[in-house]
Amino acid sequence: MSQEEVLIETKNLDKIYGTGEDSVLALKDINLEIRRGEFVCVLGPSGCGKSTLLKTIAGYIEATNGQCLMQGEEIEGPDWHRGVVFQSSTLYPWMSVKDNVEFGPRMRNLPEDEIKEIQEYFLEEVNLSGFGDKATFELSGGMKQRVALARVLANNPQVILMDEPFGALDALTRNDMQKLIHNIWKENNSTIFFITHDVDEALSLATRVVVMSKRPGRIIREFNVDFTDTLFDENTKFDDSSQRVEYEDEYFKVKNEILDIINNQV
Amino acid sequence: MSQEEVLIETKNLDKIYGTGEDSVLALKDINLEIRRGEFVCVLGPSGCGKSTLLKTIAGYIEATNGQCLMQGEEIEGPDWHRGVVFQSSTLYPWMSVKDNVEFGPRMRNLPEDEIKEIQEYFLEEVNLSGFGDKATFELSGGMKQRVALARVLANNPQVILMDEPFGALDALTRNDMQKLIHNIWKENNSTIFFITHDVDEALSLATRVVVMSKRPGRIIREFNVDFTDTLFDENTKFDDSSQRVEYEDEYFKVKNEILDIINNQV
Amino acid sequence: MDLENEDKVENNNSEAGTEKSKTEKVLTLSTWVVILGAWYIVTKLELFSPTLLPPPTEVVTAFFKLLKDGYNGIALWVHLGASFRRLFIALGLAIITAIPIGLLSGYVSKVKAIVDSVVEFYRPLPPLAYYTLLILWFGIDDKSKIILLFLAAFAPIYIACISAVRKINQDYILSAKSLGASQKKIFFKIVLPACLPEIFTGIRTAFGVAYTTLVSSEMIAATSGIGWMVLDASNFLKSEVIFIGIFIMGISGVLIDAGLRFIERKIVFWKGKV
Amino acid sequence: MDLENEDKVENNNSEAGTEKSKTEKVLTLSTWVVILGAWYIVTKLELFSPTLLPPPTEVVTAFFKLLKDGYNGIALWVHLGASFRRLFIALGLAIITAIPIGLLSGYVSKVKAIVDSVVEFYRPLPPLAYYTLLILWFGIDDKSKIILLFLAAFAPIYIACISAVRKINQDYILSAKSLGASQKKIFFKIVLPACLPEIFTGIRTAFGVAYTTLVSSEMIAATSGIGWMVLDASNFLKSEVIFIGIFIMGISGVLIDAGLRFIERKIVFWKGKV
Amino acid sequence: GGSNNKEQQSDSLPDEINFGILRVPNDETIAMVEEMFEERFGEKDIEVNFTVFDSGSEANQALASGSIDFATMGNVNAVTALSRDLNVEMIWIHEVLGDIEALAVKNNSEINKIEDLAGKKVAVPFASTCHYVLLNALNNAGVADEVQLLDMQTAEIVAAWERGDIDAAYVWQPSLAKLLESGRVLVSSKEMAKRGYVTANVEVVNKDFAAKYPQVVTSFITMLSEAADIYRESPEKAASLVSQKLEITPQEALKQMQGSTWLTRKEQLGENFFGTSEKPGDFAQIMKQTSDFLKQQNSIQTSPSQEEYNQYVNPKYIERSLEQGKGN
Ligand SMILES: Nc1ncnc2c1ncn2[C@@H]1O[C@H](COP(=O)(O)OP(=O)(O)OP(=O)(O)O)[C@@H](O)[C@H]1O
Ligand SMILES: Nc1ncnc2c1ncn2[C@@H]1O[C@H](COP(=O)(O)OP(=O)(O)OP(=O)(O)O)[C@@H](O)[C@H]1O
Ligand SMILES: [Mg+2]
Ligand SMILES: [Mg+2]
Repeated sequence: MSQEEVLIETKNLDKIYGTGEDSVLALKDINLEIRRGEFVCVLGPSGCGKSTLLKTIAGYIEATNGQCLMQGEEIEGPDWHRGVVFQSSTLYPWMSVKDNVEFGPRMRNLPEDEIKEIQEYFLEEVNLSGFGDKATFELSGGMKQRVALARVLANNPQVILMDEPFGALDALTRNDMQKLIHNIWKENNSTIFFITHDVDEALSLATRVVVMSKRPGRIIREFNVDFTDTLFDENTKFDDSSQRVEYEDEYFKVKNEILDIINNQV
Repeated sequence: MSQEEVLIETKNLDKIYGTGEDSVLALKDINLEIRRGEFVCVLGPSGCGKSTLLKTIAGYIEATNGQCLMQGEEIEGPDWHRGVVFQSSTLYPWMSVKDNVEFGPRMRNLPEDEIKEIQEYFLEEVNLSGFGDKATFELSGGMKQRVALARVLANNPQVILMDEPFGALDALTRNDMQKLIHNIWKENNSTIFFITHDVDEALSLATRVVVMSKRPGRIIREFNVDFTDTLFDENTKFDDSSQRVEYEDEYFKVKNEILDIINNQV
Repeated sequence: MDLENEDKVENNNSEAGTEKSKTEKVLTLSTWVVILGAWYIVTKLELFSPTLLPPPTEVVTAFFKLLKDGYNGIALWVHLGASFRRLFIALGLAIITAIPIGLLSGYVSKVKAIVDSVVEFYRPLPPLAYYTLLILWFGIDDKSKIILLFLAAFAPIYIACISAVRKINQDYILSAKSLGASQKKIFFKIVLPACLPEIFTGIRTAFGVAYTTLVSSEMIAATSGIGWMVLDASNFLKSEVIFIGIFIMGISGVLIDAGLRFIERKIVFWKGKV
Repeated sequence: MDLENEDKVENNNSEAGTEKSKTEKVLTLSTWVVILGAWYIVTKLELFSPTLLPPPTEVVTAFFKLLKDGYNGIALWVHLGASFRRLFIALGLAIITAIPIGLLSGYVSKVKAIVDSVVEFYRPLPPLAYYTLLILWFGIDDKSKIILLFLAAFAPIYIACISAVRKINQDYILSAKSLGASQKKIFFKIVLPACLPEIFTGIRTAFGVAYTTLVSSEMIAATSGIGWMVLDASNFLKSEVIFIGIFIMGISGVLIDAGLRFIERKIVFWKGKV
Repeated sequence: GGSNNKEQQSDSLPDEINFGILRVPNDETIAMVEEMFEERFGEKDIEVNFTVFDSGSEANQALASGSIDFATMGNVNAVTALSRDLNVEMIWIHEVLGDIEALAVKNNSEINKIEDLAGKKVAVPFASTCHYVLLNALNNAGVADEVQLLDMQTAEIVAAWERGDIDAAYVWQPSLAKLLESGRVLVSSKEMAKRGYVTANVEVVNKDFAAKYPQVVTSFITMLSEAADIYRESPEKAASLVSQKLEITPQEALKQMQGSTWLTRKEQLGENFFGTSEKPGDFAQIMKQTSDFLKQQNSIQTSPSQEEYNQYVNPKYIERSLEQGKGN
């Protein structure tokens, strides 16, 4: 995997909010690479700068020091090659579900029939075909996030940045959504940068877990993990129970290690 | 434990919201006993009637059919013997933290020095002594819920009803709060009725887990569990790893069973 | 315990939504019946002179006479039409000027710095304070009347626009950018619709403010308009015509607001649902 | 790309809070300097007759003369005092009547059913439409003026109270019940404080509405009051006095609102922080 | 003249008297400047209050509400008062309006006779004596339907005139003088009075008040008469007296005062005006004519009968005043 092309690279990134006495050092010396096909999950205590890092990569804010590159070029603003999914849905309520999904392609002036095709394909992908003409406020929280995902996917971005996309959902819906995002990532071979609070969520989705420290946010540890396929692929069967115990042992080991790191911080 | 006094008892409880075509059958034939000292966790899909059940026990709404008793007497309205903690803090922002905690005892016209004593004791209990003069809006989400808990504890209620009290907290804070509520329950020998979405939360806190069905909410299964002391008591050590594996096996067995029940519903 | 039970009933009521219950409708109706009844009886007993309080019968008679003959030789609907023409021209002007200026002020704080203090200065002023100046500058035609109403209507829409832009969910704009939208498209496809609900509230407020200024605006150099009619009636102590004017204005105010609300529901269908 | 960068700067600005930046302050100041300058130049060039647009110098001279001699033999501060006495008595009356009635209307929908439609009927009416009736009923003293201002101030506070009660977090009340509070204590300890923020907004709106009615209220049979001064000046086309009146009213309106906002911050310190 | 101090106080006295006044240079203003009311009522512990009204319409509202006891107004407003059953009676004519009110047109306009006003904009304060005279003038010329009348107050008329928004205006002094700076008189109330359209500023009093305190009313008329004597003796002195109060120049004041006819008590009791208690004078008929005209214009709902006007125009207090004192 590490042989894949580097899509996003940050070099010695610092971010200071404000100036003078009130300034906040949100990010300190962040060096991170995101390669094509990776599913990077970022964990860290509240206020440690996770969202700040995502916003820098998205191009919404500028780093104070250091560089943030996409495919070797400096990131200078938002761009449709980097799709973003926020915690609370940012679907436009004055547009139907369909129009929301079509928004990106339409902004890029694709031909009308291609737009329609894309929209149908991705609504299908998030299991919402047939909901295209609904108003967004008729949807449940989980459905909204699925439309938001479809809207981003419709642009076929190189990388998808997600800031606690399931944070506002209840535990059961969240489970479904994790399954969905795993499948989409698999099928489309997407690259995903995913912020979460939830250690279990990170472990069950990621190919790499990045743990950040309290303010000022630094990267203190990275774990390469591979529980995701086992967890979500319905075909995976453990040959015997010892294999399963081994797997579970491994899972708990990493989980406890992460929790220890974080707790020792606090 | 089942020899302990029955504090709360519901008999063939039905609750129908509204009338005519728009009516919603929220609860169907609920029979539940809560005994002194129990920690009952209620799990169930969104909209299944968990909050409705809690509100009926609290005395906020009346059951359509059936009875809801406390110590053998019909519940006829809210009462300070049944303390309630809501999902989002209902601290009164125009009162200081101290005044919030003192609210219950003051409403019961206790003498002023006793009120002060109680307030200090319970702020200590939730690790917030020294925060008494703060305004509630200066506190973080977790601290607010701790004050809400102290406020309820200050009334020394027979039973504490909690409706997803940690639902709005982030995963790490939630962990701390679970530890705290466990300790308080242990120390004060409280009786707690606790609604949650989160199977792990239920398993790690409860002495009994009640699983409810989709609408109309019925109780479909109850589990007596005892992971809570093992999980939170820092003195618990497994003698050997096989014992730990056994414990974890048991945990996963119950968890999967619950998830199966719920998922098969949906 | 009784109190508690009563409370539960109330709760159930509010659960049923905000629609008026039957009892409440009856109460509202009774209130007006009682008011009208008291009016009738008091005048029947001749407690007050008809100039102070004309009997309802006299008001009704006068109303039909007005319908037939008009006032000052001008039909009643022409008076109404004249007033509403001024009102709606002013409102229209306010809408087409205040929305761009307001949105721009919300968007570019430098524009706000220029416009805002001027609006904030004149807004709380009683319109009658500067009406004479308007007359001096713009003459006695409808122009100065419309400008007076326009000034009244401008501020609420302008302020609503600024506040709307300020309140826009920034993530709406960020996600539009990440979806590849240009600045111009963001303005027309995101900012404008996102502000529409609040702009509409502003327009309704603007109508209300302009409406309360209606009579003032017809104080000078008018010979038509429902406001002028009331003022002229005051000159001749025709209380019954004053009452008619008040009823007409009260009812048409309520009707127009209902109309605006209807349009609002159609255009800003998502309002309150997000 | 440049646009994007500009945008980032803007974002940073808004991150820094809502305080005006230095540039903006300068712009606001310049706006007024330009307005005053244009005024000065235009009058210097004698483009308009001084009746239409008195030169600023003349306005200033007239102002000092007013300060010294008063208007119509009454000192300027007495005029101001007379107006504000009426205004604050009316506002005070509105506060002590509208808050209980409004809260009750919010609490008990039957009371609302009785009061609401009456308030909703008179509220949009232009005050001048019914002022004559008030004069006929209550005479030409301060009483009818105060009632006019009172009516203007009543509705916003009343409406704010209803809306505040409706918006109360029901869980506030439920938890108070579960903590053992009686109905009466719930009202005074929970409902009243929970409604205070919105009530205060209502009071500020009420002041604004009453203020714009000030001049109307001094139209008839007044011989003092800043509004009367402007009207009298209008009668004699003393434009410079009109200008002075406008400036005084504009500035005192802004000052009083600032004062109300200050009190609000003290009393409802938790507003916007929940 | 002089008030009769020997007069015995058979009737009780009010605590206060409320006057509604107009800001015009008339006998009442002279009396006020001379502080006659304050002194003579004041020495009997009666408080006197003055309320300035911009028009007789406002004075009528104040009378209807019971806020004032006396009011000065144009006779047109006095007609309205009776037609609306206000409990008042007319007791004095301050002045018969003459050149003080006139229809002005621009110097350079083509309008040379009333008929030329067809299609023009003419401003006038509605419900005033000017309004009444103007309507009659237009009616007589047969152009009433072709003229666009605008309801404006005097200040606004001046402004509109200067801006060129109106072609003509029927107003009173001092606004009239401002118009005449660039205009000329087409017809004045003096000429119209000769044609039978007499207008006047009159005093009305609350009937209950008058019945209860007849002596107060009589004294009031005596004072007005004395004030008028000051004018008759020395118009310049009277002008300078009122000019301070009204904040105008003595010249302006004089001009205004001379633009109307001031009547002595005896003249008022002549057959052209009040007449006597036994034989009503012509003014009651003038009032009735005015009333019929206003009714025809739909300005008032009912026109009281001649009999009612004979009652309304009450010479009793003037007669008493004459009985009590010397002079005219
Ligand atoms: N616009 C801003 N201006 C000033 N400080 C900011 C701003 N945005 C964030 N911060 C501060 O920077 C730090 C990092 O914030 P950030 O939102 O990136 O944290 P986070 O890890 O996403 O937190 P959470 O888990 O709560 O979402 C915090 O201390 C925050 O207060
Ligand atoms: N006041 C009400 N009026 C009508 N229906 C209601 C009312 N409150 C709840 N319901 C309905 O009753 C059902 C049960 O609601 P309840 O809030 O008890 O569910 P819940 O299990 O607490 O859900 P959640 O997990 O989302 O909190 C839902 O279908 C809901 O729509
Ligand atoms: Mg974040
Ligand atoms: Mg619930």
